[in-house]
Amino acid sequence: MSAGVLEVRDVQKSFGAVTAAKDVSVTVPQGSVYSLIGTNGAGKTTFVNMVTGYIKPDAGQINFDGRDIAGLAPRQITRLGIHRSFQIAQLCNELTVEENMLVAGAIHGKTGPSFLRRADDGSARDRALATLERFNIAEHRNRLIPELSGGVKKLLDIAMAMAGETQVMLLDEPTSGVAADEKFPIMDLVIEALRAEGVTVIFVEHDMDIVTRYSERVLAFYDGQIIADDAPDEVLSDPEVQRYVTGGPA
Amino acid sequence: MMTNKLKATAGAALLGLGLAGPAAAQDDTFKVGVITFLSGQAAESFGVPAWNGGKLLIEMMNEGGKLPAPYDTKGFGGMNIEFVVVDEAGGATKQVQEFRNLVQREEVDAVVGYVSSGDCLAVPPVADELKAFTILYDCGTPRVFEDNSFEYVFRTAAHATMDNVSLARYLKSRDFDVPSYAGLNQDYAFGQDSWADFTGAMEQIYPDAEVKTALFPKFGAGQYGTEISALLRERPALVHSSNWGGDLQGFLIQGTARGLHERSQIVLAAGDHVIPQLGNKMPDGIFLGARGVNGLAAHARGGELKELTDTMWDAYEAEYGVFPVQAPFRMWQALFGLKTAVEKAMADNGGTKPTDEELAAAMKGLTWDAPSGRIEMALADGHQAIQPNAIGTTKWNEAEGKMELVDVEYFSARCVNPPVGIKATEWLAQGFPGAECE
Amino acid sequence: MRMSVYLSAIIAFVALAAGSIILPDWAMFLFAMALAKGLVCLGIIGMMRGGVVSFGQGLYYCIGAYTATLIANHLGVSDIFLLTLLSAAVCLVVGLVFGPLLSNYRGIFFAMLSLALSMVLYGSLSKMSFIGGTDGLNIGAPTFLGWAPEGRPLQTALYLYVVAIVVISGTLMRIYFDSERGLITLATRDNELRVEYLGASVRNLMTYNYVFGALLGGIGGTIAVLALGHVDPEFAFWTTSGEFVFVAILAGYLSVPAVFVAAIILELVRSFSNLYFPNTWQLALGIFLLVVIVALPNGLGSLVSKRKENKT
Amino acid sequence: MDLLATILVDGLIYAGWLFIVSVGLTLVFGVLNILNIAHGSLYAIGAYASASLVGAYFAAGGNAFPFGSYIALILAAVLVAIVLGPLLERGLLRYFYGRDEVLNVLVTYAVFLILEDVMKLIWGVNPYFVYEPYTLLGNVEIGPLFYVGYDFAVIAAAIIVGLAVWLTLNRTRMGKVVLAVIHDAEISQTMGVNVPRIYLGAFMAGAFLAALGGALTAPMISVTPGLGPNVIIVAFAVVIIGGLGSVPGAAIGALMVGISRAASVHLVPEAELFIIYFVMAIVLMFRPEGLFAKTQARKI
Repeated sequence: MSAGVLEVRDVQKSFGAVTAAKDVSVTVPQGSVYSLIGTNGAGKTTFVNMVTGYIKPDAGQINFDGRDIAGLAPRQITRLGIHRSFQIAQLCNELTVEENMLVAGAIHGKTGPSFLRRADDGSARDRALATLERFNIAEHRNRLIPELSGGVKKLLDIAMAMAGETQVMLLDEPTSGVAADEKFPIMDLVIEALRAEGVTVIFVEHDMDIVTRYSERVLAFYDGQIIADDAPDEVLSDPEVQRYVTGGPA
Repeated sequence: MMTNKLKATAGAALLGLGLAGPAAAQDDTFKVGVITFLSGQAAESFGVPAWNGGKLLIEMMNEGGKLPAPYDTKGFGGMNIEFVVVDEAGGATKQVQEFRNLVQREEVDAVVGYVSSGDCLAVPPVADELKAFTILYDCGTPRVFEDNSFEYVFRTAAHATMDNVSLARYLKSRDFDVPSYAGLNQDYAFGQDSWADFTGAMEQIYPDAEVKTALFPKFGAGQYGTEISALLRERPALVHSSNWGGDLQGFLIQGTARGLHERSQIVLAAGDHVIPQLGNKMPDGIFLGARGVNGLAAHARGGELKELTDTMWDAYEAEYGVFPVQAPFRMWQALFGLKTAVEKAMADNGGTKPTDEELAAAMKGLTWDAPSGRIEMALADGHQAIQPNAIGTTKWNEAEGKMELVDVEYFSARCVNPPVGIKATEWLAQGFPGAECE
Repeated sequence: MRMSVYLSAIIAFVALAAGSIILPDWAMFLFAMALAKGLVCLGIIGMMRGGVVSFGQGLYYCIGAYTATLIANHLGVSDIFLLTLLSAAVCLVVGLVFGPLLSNYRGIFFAMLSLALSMVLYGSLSKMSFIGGTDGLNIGAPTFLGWAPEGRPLQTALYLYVVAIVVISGTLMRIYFDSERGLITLATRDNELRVEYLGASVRNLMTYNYVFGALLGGIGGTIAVLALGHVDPEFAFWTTSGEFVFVAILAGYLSVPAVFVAAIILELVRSFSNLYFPNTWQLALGIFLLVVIVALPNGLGSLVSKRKENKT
Repeated sequence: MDLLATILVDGLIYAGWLFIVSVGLTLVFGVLNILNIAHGSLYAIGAYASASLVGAYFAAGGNAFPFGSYIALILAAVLVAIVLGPLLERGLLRYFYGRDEVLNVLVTYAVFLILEDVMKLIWGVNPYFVYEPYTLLGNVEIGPLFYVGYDFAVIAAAIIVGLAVWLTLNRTRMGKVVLAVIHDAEISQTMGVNVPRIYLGAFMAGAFLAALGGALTAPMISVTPGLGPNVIIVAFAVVIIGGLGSVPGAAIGALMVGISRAASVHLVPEAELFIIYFVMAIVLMFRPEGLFAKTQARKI
């Protein structure tokens, strides 16, 4: 098995009577861009949560780099290079944008976080600033989180996840809560940055325009199962997908 | 990084705020720092009545001529008595701090205080360090002077050992049969020590009596249902308790409602002070002491101290509408002692206000009369008092509507207190060597 | 930047040390006690930065005090440096035992479990009549590397000792708060999930903060008992711990010196209300508390720290 | 009588009283998210109020119908709730909703300090006694032991209180609204629930239950200063053991505390002082949220 491949095999998960994942299997090669579609409750976020350790699957394997990571803690999975963003951006509201970025930088520093080294010493700030600039949000660096627009929050959320060495990035609805005219610019920025580093991308999305434009392959979820796994055009023209997911021909 | 400096300045400003203490007392006044419970559990039983009695006595002394000789002179050797009162509630830590404040900030001439044994252990080393004349007026633990010796600290009341020795002696002298007994004491040092003293005395006087159970409900528990069940089940001939205040009242109310006093003889080491409150709810036939010849036992005693006792008794009853129980008696004996010591020191130094050293020298080994009898600073090299004790039996006087103490037996100080040079626990264990009983 | 921390440490030391000359005896004692208690509160501040508040810091205050007392009374050690070290070591061990356990708890549950632990200690000590039970124990005056002062020199030496410890621990904690781990702790208070998903162990952070709190609590307790000369189980009672929390809230978690200022203010307020309102000092203290909470929701530190506002 | 049965009866009597106090504490926490230290003061005020009211009842010739004193007891608790409930909730606590839990504990600690002295200013330090209601119901003989009938009346009162609270919450419209507020006050507000009124109501109910606990205890103790602090810490243990905000949890917690305390008094009297904290620490170690609290997964 080659490096950087994420392989999900026969994963099951149910919450009481609700089945959130049933026989979910998929192999995501390194450097590819996948999107996940499906109605609310179809199992997309459960998929992301299982891969990133928030939820432990009832059964099945999740292999990354040839190692089963199912059931590991989020921080252990993160340490392996699998990062994620959140539907609702997870930021520290009492800290500034720059400080949020410094937190991410401190955790991913080469020697691990220190008790003595200042969090805001020169080189750390330079690195944080560079990342913020890459995502075009450096101008907001001294503002507190609640003052930011939805789009900036989303970008910061992703930028923080990118602070470490990233091999796989799972984006949970990167454009939800973002103004309509910002969606494409944000996706342009994010996908470009991730591809530039050869990162595998898996994103959850409801907007089919975004799905067709950015993903190489689409996984359609319905009732906890993957009902289609193909290129965007193929999936979106699949009658089953049209019936259960998109609600009509695209 | 200006912040540190800013705060240092703020701190300095605060300093200035707190520094201006009141001026020292004048030469014609004698300032006493008084520490007693004004809040919490011990306020009602000890702190407040003691200070009520103390305030009354200081007023009487300041007026002069209100008391029989030798206490008929004004104030302390002519000096007017002033006082500052501090609440004893809050624990020993707080008391050590307050003690320093009283001595160093308020510049009192003497400190009179402490009901709690913990405070009585914590304060003396500081008193000696500051060379501040201090009277412990109430607390019970023998450890104060048995574990240490102090130059400037005096306790004008006998320690608690005599309370329980007297109870055991009372049982014996009344030929009370004790095949078995049990205890219910508050779960803190005074309760634990009292039980240890009582069992120690009983082992000597009733060597065959069996201990059924020793219960230690939480201090301030209020509800004794479970404990009373345990006592009823065990059926001891005798139930000992050193409880006081609300804990004692609650225990008696709940115990009598369930017939505990009919099944077992109840003996109380310090029970007199609940009589005014409980009235006829206090069952007849309970054996109790007052930690000294205090309250009803003092009133019933008569003898040569009758005039002094009656003067204080009547004044207290007139002022507060209730008769004085043990706490004011102990405050009185402290203040009478202090007056005697001050005047003795002034007689020695030519009539000026005595220093702490002169006071300590005068107090050492002093003997004086108080409503509770003759107080002798006999132990701990003249720093620890011994005093007579009394035990009686409760009896409700229906005609007059008040509780009386009958079959009172008085024990001389040397009968129920250990002699010089032996620790209380050893004295008990060795069978009261050197006890002088009539 | 780091230089300014050292500089303010030196200024703080000089300012506080000046107290040994200008303060009257009673005030110097009051300050020494307040600073010792401030050390305990500094430990709570460390935890507060991570979003939890211990209502049982009396546990370490008490363990520190009893350790010093028992060692002094039974092994004859009176050297203040040695006593502090030994008590701190004991508290370190206990903190390492309970830290990993408590690091799983948040909010009111952390508060209550820490309270329960200190109350178990309180209950146990109250029962141990061979070490004084509820009456507690006395401890003699400390010596300083063989020097055994008395009277004012003793008080001065003790005061300077606590000032030195306060400045050293305050500086170390400031460095820690400003460090990478310090910032991550602050982020944890805000959003634990984010921190876990960045790859840091929140439990590990919490454990460290708890252990630091244990150490500071033990050192505070040791100094307090040496100044007071007496320890009893009340050191572990919940009202003692509650007072520490009060100081921590009064100070806020933004500034280190604010902790010690808050501790001194509380001691002064209590001491004077005790004297001037002996019958209603609790009322006075309660009103003072409410006023502080209403007027300074982020603590005294917010008066001087600009962290809440934009830094441009 | 069998030792086990004695422990059970003693534990039940203690649990009954404790449950009444604790359920009020847990209710206030559930709705207002405030762990109220002043709950103990409300208990003490309830005891004082009932002592005064029952005293007044007998002074006004209540001897003709002594059972009326039970009405006076309950009335005292109602009075405390009506007077202090709005005063504390509207006048103070509402300014702290949504603030840090621990800060709120401190606010109520301040209230506790203030009320301790206020009680002293109103009732002084002398004890109050009202034992008439305690002895009215006679004695009950169980095996070789006497129990006071009143003890069992308190158990009955606890059962009634428990059922009433549970039924109100789960079987009435108002209860459903309260549960909705407990679940999410903000959403309830947008759905037209008068949240402030629910908060006030819940706090008054909590204050009533605290005061009722005190009022029912008053006849068997002497009402003196310092009652509150002893009660609050035990009630805390109960609700922490049972799970904050849970009514059945308060019941189980009270039973566990009552019975383990009784067992300790009869079997190992040395352990009585800390058995409660010990049980609490053990429960928290294995069930961090208490026995009955629901653990909620956070949506991300």
